[in-house]
Amino acid sequence: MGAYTLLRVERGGLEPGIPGQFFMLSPPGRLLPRPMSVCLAPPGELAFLLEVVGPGTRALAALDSGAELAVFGPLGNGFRLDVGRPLLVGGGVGIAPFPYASEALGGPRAVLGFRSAAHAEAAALVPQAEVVLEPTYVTECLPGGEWDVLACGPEPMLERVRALAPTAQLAWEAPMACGYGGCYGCVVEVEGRLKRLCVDGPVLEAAA
Amino acid sequence: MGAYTLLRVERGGLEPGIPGQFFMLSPPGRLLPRPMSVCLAPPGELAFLLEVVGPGTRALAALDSGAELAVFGPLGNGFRLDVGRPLLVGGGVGIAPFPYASEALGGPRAVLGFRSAAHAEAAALVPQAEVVLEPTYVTECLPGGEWDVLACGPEPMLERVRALAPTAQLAWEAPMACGYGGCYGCVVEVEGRLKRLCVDGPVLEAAA
Amino acid sequence: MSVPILNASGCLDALAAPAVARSLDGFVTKTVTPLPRDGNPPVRIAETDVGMLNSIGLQNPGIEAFVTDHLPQLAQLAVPIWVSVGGFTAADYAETCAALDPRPEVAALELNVSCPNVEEAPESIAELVAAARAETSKPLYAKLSPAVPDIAELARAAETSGADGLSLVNTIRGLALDERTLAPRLARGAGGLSGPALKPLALAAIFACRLATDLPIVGMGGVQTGNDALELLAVGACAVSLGTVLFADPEAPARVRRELGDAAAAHGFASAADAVGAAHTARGEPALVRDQPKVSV
Amino acid sequence: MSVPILNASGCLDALAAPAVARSLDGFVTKTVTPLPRDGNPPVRIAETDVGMLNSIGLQNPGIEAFVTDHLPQLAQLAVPIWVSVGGFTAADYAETCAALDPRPEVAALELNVSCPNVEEAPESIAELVAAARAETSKPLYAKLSPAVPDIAELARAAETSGADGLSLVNTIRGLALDERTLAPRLARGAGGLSGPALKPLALAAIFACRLATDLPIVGMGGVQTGNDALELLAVGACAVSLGTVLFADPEAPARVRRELGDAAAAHGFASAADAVGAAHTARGEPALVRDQPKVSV
Ligand SMILES: Cc1cc2nc3c(=O)[nH]c(=O)nc-3n(C[C@H](O)[C@H](O)[C@H](O)COP(=O)(O)OP(=O)(O)OC[C@H]3O[C@@H](n4cnc5c(N)ncnc54)[C@H](O)[C@@H]3O)c2cc1C
Ligand SMILES: Cc1cc2nc3c(=O)[nH]c(=O)nc-3n(C[C@H](O)[C@H](O)[C@H](O)COP(=O)(O)OP(=O)(O)OC[C@H]3O[C@@H](n4cnc5c(N)ncnc54)[C@H](O)[C@@H]3O)c2cc1C
Ligand SMILES: Cc1cc2nc3c(=O)[nH]c(=O)nc-3n(C[C@H](O)[C@H](O)[C@H](O)COP(=O)(O)O)c2cc1C
Ligand SMILES: Cc1cc2nc3c(=O)[nH]c(=O)nc-3n(C[C@H](O)[C@H](O)[C@H](O)COP(=O)(O)O)c2cc1C
Ligand code: FES
Ligand code: FES
Repeated sequence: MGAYTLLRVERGGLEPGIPGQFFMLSPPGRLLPRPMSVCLAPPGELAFLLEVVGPGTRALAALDSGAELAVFGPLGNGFRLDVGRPLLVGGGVGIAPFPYASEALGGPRAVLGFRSAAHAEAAALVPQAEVVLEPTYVTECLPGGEWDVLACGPEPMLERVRALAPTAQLAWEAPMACGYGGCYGCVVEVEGRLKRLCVDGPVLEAAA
Repeated sequence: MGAYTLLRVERGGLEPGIPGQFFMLSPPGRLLPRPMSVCLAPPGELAFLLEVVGPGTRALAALDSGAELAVFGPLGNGFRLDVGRPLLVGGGVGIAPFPYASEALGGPRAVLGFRSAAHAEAAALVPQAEVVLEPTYVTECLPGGEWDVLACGPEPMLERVRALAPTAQLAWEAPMACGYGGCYGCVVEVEGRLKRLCVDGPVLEAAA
Repeated sequence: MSVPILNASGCLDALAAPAVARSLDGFVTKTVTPLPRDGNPPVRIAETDVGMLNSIGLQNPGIEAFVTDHLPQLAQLAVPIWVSVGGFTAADYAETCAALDPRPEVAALELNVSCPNVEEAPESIAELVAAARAETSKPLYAKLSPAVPDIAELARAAETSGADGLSLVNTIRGLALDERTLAPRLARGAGGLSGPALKPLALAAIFACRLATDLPIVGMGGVQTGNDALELLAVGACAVSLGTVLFADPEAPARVRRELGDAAAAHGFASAADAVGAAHTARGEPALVRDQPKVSV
Repeated sequence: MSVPILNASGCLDALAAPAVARSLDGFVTKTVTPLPRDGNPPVRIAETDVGMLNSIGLQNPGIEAFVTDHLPQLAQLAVPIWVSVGGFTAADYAETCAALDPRPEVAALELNVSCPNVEEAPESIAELVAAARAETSKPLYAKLSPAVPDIAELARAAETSGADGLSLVNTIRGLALDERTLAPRLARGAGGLSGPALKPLALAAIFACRLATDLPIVGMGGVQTGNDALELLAVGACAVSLGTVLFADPEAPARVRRELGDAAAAHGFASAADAVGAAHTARGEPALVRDQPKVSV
């Protein structure tokens, strides 16, 4: 998918979970698994959209067709889908959960920002997506009116969305070792309290 | 070669050295190189006969045709070839230096011991070889008369040869990290003095 | 007699993952200190080519909330509970042990006298163990660091001061840089190194402590497979804890238990427990011709 | 100003491999003790999945033979000679340093106060350094072990006692078992772990000592590539030593020097020397806004 890799895995007996939930994928040769949002869940399959940023994503992107991969999930809390006027706001590989979310929400409006046209090719996975390229930011192009925003992307984008849309649901990232509450590696401060993003998130209410 | 693997490497600009000398071969994925005797040195090539005993030899034996391999050598002191009545005495993968030695010595007599018929297939590399299978040991089958023995094999075999033939040249083994005198890992006691087998051996006079 | 498989402290939250906890022969809590601690700021974890670094910094609810809120819930799991006890002074350890001693839910106490992620240096191990011992009759395990010149000496000090066993080893301080920015990946700079890089250190530590004391040893450090577990037993551990491996494989307890049985059989042992001390026996160490100590869970 | 690349003590014999020695900016000898030492019995080395173990045990000809036989030959190489000095008491270090001080062939002395392969524990680092300092005006580097609770404290002690620099780090005790027999692979049981597993420990040690002292640091531990060397510089080393990597690649000095130049350029540094301390600068540590110390060879 342009600058990203779409990794498709046989689902076996696993539930795909709710959009915004994630799986831990174990890259061959690496000690720790890597969290990846469910991007698509066609029958019998799970697909992940990944950006190569380091050794783990490099090993995942290099997997041969037919290779075995250990996956564990679904994990964490996904998006609330009981919303009236959904708007998907994504930045970069942060659009990963939106193809699946879009399907679950019946193809809502989406504004997706990318740093290049090659990256933006992945927007094809999200129906009805408006694409914004840098130096313009998605947060400068949100449509007027009241929306139930579901957002995922880099931290500065999420902070900006939080300021613009206090009712937004934001999907955050943090380095994770385990993804199921065991390591306390993924803590973030929410309302002055320390939360493990893997079990209390990754989707949090903007107002939180 | 039966129970062993014959690893053939393009020689590039490397000298093959003298029979009994060795090269350090760097198995992919391992930290340290492994010492291997020069087994054959046809034009443009070097060949090693190896027995899989651990991770390093496993990785070497698994090399794909066309793969790159770092080799370093020739190293150490080989056999003296100015001998009148050479007899090659080998045990197991210890026969590795003898195909090359046999060539250099014009195909002398050889007695080679193995632990099974599958292992003994490698004897085909040594012209004129008499094969001895366990439970019989080579040292029980040495021909009568005066010989200039060149021996390579497991330590108990070499000790026995040393007792039977005080003028023998014995090629010893020891775990080696560097092969060129740097680590002092390969020391053995010779005449009460500590010698590095990689630079002072691996071939030593039995009387030493 | 099978070999107990535990989790390593700080590597499993039994309440978040009860099924994993139930697959163990005993659950070890994250280290509890007298007062609640927020721990260190994120980023707190990083993977390296040889292991992982963590700088959690003993985040925990404090002994009061632990005893009131967590312990009753943990007891529901019907798995023996080992509580890891931390602090900075002998009084800290004494206070926490005193609070836990009357609790029937607690099977054993593990004194974490070796956390690499807190600034303040704890007092001497002998004092800490003695202070804890004075407050509890529960089985008391001293968890030691490999980052010492002579771990056997500390093991003897722990034994003399009343410890019932040893947990070997904790993480050792390491650091990793971001490949792009060259800044330390952990916010705190350094963190504790766990995983494969720790295994040779753990083997050396257990080997030395087994020779130096009669205490039963819970071994940990880089165990990924049943073979790794067998090695820890061979140098002298009689129970094995799984830490980092749980992050990639929550089913590791059952897998390692199975692989360990197979590996022991492949080495000709009737059971894994018979492999305890095999590395010493193979060397013919006379000191080890005595009863193997046991960890009971 | 380029970054000096040395060998790590005990990992190269300049007389056996003069071309390798000449490819370095300085040659560091194997540790020399007052009396000759045979070292430990073989097997002395073993590879593990994360590094290698050695238990050479300071085999060396003793200071007298070293000065008489080896030093004149080493001087022929026309590479600066650093002599690694070992011992068990302050008097040992003093004696060896006194014997080397008058020798013009010797560029610097490295005090090995951290060998994991000898039983006898050396005295306190402060005493050893002070005893050596009293006997020599040569540049004096203290080589520290990562197997200590607080290496920064030792670095400060070395500085206060008169060391001119630090060599960081020595190996740490580890053990490996034969997969078939479960006996320790080294005859001595444990040995010193070097190679990749040591890199996170070296980074943490150098990082901490750079903050704690003003001494120039020769960094070592698991360097395989120019990128590894760059990381050691970034945490505060200003010279880099190659140890274990020399065994697999005798051409490592030239290769690492080249890769280091490339890696520094890729990070936007005019030269590798400009990367020294970058991990601190990236964290904005004010203590490091001062002149970088230098290792001169
Ligand atoms: C809940 C969740 C869902 C995610 N979903 C996706 C997805 O669908 N597609 C995708 O490409 N990525 C996703 N990520 C991010 C992905 O997990 C990381 O990029 C990956 O773990 C990096 O591994 P690496 O070994 O390639 O790089 P590393 O070497 O681990 O890291 C490379 C760089 O990225 C930073 N980094 C590493 N992990 C994270 C993280 N989790 N958050 C922020 N920065 C990080 C590091 O500090 C470093 O600077 C998700 C993360 C979380 C927490
Ligand atoms: C000069 C020299 C020439 C050699 N030539 C050959 C050859 O031509 N063909 C060949 O197959 N092998 C040869 N060897 C032996 C070979 O180097 C080892 O078998 C190899 O290094 C083992 O590596 P590994 O990782 O597979 O096994 P490891 O895991 O390193 O070892 C497996 C077992 O073998 C033992 N071992 C390892 N290395 C040695 C050694 N060098 N000597 C004795 N025991 C050892 C270990 O203690 C262990 O028990 C030679 C050794 C030397 C010193
Ligand atoms: C994320 C993490 C948190 C840890 N927290 C603690 C702790 O709170 N108390 C403790 O004694 N050890 C703690 N440890 C150390 C482990 O209990 C164990 O000693 C170490 O990780 C070695 O085992 P391993 O290599 O199997 O992980 C922690 C380790 C990790 C990886
Ligand atoms: C075989 C071997 C022998 C060593 N001998 C010495 C020694 O005599 N003196 C010393 O100070 N360090 C000695 N060391 C430690 C190295 O100098 C170095 O500190 C360590 O190996 C870490 O670097 P590396 O990971 O690059 O090998 C030795 C290391 C090895 C591998
Ligand atoms: S990733 Fe381990 S607790 Fe969240
Ligand atoms: S193998 Fe290194 S000195 Fe011989």
